[in-house]
Amino acid sequence: MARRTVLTLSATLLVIAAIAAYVFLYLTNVPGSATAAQTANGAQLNLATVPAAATNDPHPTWVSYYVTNGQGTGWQHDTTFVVPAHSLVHVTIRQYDSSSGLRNPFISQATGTVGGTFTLDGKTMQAINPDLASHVFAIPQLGVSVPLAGIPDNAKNACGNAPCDPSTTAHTTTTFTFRTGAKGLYRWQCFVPCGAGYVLDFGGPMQTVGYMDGFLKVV
Amino acid sequence: MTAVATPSPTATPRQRNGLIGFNLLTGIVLGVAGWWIAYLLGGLIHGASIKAFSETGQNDIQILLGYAGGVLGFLAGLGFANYPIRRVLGHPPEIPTHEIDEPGLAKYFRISTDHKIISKQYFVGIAIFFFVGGLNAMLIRTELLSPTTHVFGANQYLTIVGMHGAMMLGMMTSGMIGPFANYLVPLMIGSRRMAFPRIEALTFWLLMAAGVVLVSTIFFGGFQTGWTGYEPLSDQGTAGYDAYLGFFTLVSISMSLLGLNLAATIVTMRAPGMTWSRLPIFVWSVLATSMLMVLAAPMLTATLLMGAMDRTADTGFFLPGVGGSAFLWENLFWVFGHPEVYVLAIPGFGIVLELLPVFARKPLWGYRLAVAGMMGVALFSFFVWQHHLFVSGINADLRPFYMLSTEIISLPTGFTFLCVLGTLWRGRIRMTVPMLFCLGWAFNFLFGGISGVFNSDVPSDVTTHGSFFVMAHFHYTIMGGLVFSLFAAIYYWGPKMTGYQFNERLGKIQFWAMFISFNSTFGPLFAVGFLGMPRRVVTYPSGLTGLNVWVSISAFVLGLSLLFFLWILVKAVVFDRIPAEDNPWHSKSIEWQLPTPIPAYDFNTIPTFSGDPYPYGEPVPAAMGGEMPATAGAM
Amino acid sequence: MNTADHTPHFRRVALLWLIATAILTPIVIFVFGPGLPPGNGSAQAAGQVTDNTVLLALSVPVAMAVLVTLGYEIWAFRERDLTGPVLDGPAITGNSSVQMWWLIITTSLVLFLAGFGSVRLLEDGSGGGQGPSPLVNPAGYKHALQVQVLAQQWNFTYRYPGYGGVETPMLELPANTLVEFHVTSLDVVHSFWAYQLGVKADANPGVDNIAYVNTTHPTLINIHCAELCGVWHGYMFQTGKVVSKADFASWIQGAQKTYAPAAKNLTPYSKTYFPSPLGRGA
Amino acid sequence: MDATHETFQEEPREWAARSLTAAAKMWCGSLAFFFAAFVFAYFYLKALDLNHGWTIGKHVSPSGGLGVAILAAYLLSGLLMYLAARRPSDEISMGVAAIVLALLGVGLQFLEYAFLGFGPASGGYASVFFGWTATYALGGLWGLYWMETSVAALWRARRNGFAQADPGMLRNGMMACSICWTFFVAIGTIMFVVLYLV
Repeated sequence: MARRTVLTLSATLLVIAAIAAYVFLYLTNVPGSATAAQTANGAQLNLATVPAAATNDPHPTWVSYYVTNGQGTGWQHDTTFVVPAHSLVHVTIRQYDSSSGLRNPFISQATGTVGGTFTLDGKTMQAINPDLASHVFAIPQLGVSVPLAGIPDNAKNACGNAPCDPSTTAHTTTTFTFRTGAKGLYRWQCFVPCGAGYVLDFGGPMQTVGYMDGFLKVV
Repeated sequence: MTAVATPSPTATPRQRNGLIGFNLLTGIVLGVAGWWIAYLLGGLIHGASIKAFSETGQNDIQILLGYAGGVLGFLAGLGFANYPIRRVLGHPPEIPTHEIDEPGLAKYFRISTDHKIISKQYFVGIAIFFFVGGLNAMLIRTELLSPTTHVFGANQYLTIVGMHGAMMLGMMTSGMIGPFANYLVPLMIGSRRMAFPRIEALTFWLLMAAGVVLVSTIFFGGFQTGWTGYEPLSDQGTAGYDAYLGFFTLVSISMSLLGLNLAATIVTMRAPGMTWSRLPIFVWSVLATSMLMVLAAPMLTATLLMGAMDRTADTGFFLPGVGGSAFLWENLFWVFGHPEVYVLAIPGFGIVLELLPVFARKPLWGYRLAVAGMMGVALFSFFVWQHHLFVSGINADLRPFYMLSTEIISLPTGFTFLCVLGTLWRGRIRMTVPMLFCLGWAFNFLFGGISGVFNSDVPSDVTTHGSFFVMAHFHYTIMGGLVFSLFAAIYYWGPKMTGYQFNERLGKIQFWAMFISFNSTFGPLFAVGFLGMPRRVVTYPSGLTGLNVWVSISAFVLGLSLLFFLWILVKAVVFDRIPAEDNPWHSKSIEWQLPTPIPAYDFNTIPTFSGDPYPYGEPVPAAMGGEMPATAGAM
Repeated sequence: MNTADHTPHFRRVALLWLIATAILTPIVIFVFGPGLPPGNGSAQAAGQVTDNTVLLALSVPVAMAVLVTLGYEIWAFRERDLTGPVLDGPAITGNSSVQMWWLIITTSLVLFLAGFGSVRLLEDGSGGGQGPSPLVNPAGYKHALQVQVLAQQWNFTYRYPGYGGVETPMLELPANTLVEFHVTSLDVVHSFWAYQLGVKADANPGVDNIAYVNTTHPTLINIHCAELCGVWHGYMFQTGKVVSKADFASWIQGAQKTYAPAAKNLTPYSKTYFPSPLGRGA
Repeated sequence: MDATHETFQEEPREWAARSLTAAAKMWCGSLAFFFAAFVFAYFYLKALDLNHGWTIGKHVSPSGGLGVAILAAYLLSGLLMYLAARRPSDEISMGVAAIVLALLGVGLQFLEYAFLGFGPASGGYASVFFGWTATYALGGLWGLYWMETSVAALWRARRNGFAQADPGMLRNGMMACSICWTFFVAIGTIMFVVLYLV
């Protein structure tokens, strides 16, 4: 009897341990978060998009977003951005990838930003040529959507894997400002089909949180 | 029936094998080896020819080949290759003989050709995956405790949803048939074995391999498509979707072989006197189910092969724009998918109608009607599939036809209800645990059926399609129908199969816990669906929080009630070990006339059947079924 | 064995059923009916409420017939002493007239339901997606306001071909208007579900799925995707509006101005789109 | 099996034979539904022709000559297997010929792939063509296995003068195999008509 009890109990414990490991190691494995820097006139978010994640990443061939500091260095692979509620968020995105074009050309226009505009390499714009879009930063629930222009296909000093050095590799810089609303968890995504090799180029990094998708945590 | 069993011939136990030999361990070792060999081979193919995927770092050929190699290695390690190789060399066909009733558990970890051992393997194997699927359901409800994403990532949530659906729909297809048809059909028709015992074993081990393949999806990023795998979304999926393809391919092969085996057994191996009109109703339900499996499952195999070719060989079956169509998948999938849900439901009809006469102490009321009902459901189920596609924009002109055909299928289903009511009428109903589950089935399936009418009516379906209403509907029919009748079967035949008594009082507690929490879980989901919550979402409007929290808590209680059953089973089989009586239910069905546990040979002599299959009731009219069964007097 | 049981069981069950049905059916029709989804945001939505009410009202007698009989049987025929000898009931194996009446009643119910559903469907299409060549065209459909719903992973946008093919990120519709939705997808299968309007139509790539709806009064519309479409399926929701005709006119003029920069980049209006990459991009 | 026990009664001998024949017929039903998926795909995609995707680029038909050769090999194989199962005098020679011809059919199929003017990515027709012919060839391999085992068992039993095997049982195996194989060949004929002629 005692032997049976011990066996049954240990089998039960083993199963519970396996389940707990499954839940904690796999299911709750979500990318980390990065808090936007506070400045005098709102939060500042510095991002970078790369043609391929770091070589030590589980998916070193996938396109991805990264968080950087103001100088475009100090790369972190986090795609949950923490920003304050009811305030302005200034976003700077250094974009190192070449262009792939949009499925829906409508998304070539910026929406939901302050003034409906963004700056591309210092130039204020409302829309870009949809064929030149490399990525999009969009938060559909806030109506925010900004296209990011790609670097020329024949750029000589194109960046390979993250991290990319902003002083030596080709990139475009897009800045824009949007206003956050109530507290909550919002999602952001890219609308450019940039998951190359997957059907409609919309698999892989496009469908995996932590690459071309993530959350905006408004606190 | 005049089958009286004497103890089976005693024989010297076979020399017990050690760990080396053809058994599960060898299977796992060769399976892993097979995976790696095929995986590396796939890498060579990939490097040599197919350029398109090299950018993504994903090679579906490699992974699918790996699964194929792994499964072949696993089966070879279990010893499934031995006989085919002997046959290639020209050795004559052999019918596997019954194994010697050897003690110990080792026989459960090898190929067995004894239908009783296979059915126990099925029972435990499927229970494991049932609890994996159930765990996923609990995780889904945990996530839905809050209207936003809070516990799991968005990818992981959809993977959990897909795994829950695929596990339940794929594995539980054999959840009733596997343990109970394999156990009972040979006994009930007096044949001692299935027509193809090796194939019977193969279907089980294929299913186990399938379950492992599906779980392996978490190592490849999961799949975000749900169990329906709609294209072209599934084609976009990462390597995790290959696990879905592998899983359902193995399941569909297992299903068609299981159906083939059962149907052939029932058609050709009935003992003398077992005419069609004396076939126990459960055997009829297995026959109807088998026919669906034999015909519908190959359709799924073909569809999955098309999907696999889209991912590996650059074809475009399901890719609109390069010659394919998303509708093609929807059509082919549901041509299989709708019979599939009846594959889940019909054995439940059979179980309930089989058990009611025992506990109402009356013959089955309307035997022919019940048979017609099950056969009718099986037949009609091939003509209703487009009701899943009412608003899809496909052949919209056919909607009135599919509305009609879908509603017509409720007629044969209704026959079953009439037979349930008629059998209970003026009976002497004994409220045992299996009986409670049968009545629970009747209650749940009634609401499942009625809510189905809303889904079949196009104007109503516009609201309910793709919402939690549909989800509640099919959980009422599958969880409330299949699983409740499954529990009826477990409590009824469990003592015969395991040889140990189950605690009646704990069983009743489990029934009430499960029945109440089930209705408290899925009843409110009808409302959730009506209020506009789509299926498979990780977020929902915050106004629905109250209902969702209620449902989640009920679901946890439901989960606990199932764990409680596990305790009852473990208590009965591991701790209490009170030997079961030969015939605790005073049943007149043949399997209860045999000793408990049933000897390896089943019967020493082939039984001869005569008279009505349900000889309950007094007085038995002489016109009904000839002589009284010899065994009836023994009680 | 009590074979000489002359209790009028059948009459009792019939009476109980009658009482239960007489009480519950009016409750269902008059209490639950008005609250049934999806409300009266459009003529089609109101029609669906009617359908739901009729189905619910019809299912009461059916459910009661089974439940009352089952309950009565459990109450009246239950063996109360399980310890005594096992006694059998009478060996009734069937009753052809009961079977015949059951068949007649259920068949008529089913035929009625199918007929009713078809008639209701053929009246105005019930708001469901009907594919590229609708079976049901409501009166005056040639002058309907055309709105194209473009689904993509993971958002809906809208084009108004009658207003220069302008594309907007949100849906606004005029009240008291027949609207012709053209639902299509740019990538995988989605489903456009405008809850208050009673519209649900799958968005298939390369397929123009038409759904009609008669808007009535100004209202907010909850829009969801109702077909699993990938990782953000659960987040693919929006709020649209039905506004007065005048408000709509000024809104669409504003939209034409606001979205002019994008408009010049748009592909010409078409029923279906096949944007590249089409298959597996290499 | 311990059959020496006095009360133990063996099952009727005809059960095994009957169940094999019954299963073979049901297996034909499975095959029919399996390939029906491809028939459906063919006509559905052809009728739909989304984005003119039925044939992409300049359409090149598969070689009719090779198609006829493949069909002829299968047809002849089916005929020989049919006869082999019914004529005990020639069962081995005809069975071997049927196997060789089936092998030829499968081989020619792969030869055809090497000389096709289009690849699997050339639209709906190409998808169905590759999908159907490839799964059909796989089915052919399965048929080859079955025919080989049936004939090999007969051959070995004949060599031993039917010392261990029951000729009725073996011939029944041939019959079951021929039922499925002729049905399979009939599906191949439909495949030829649909893929090459329609």
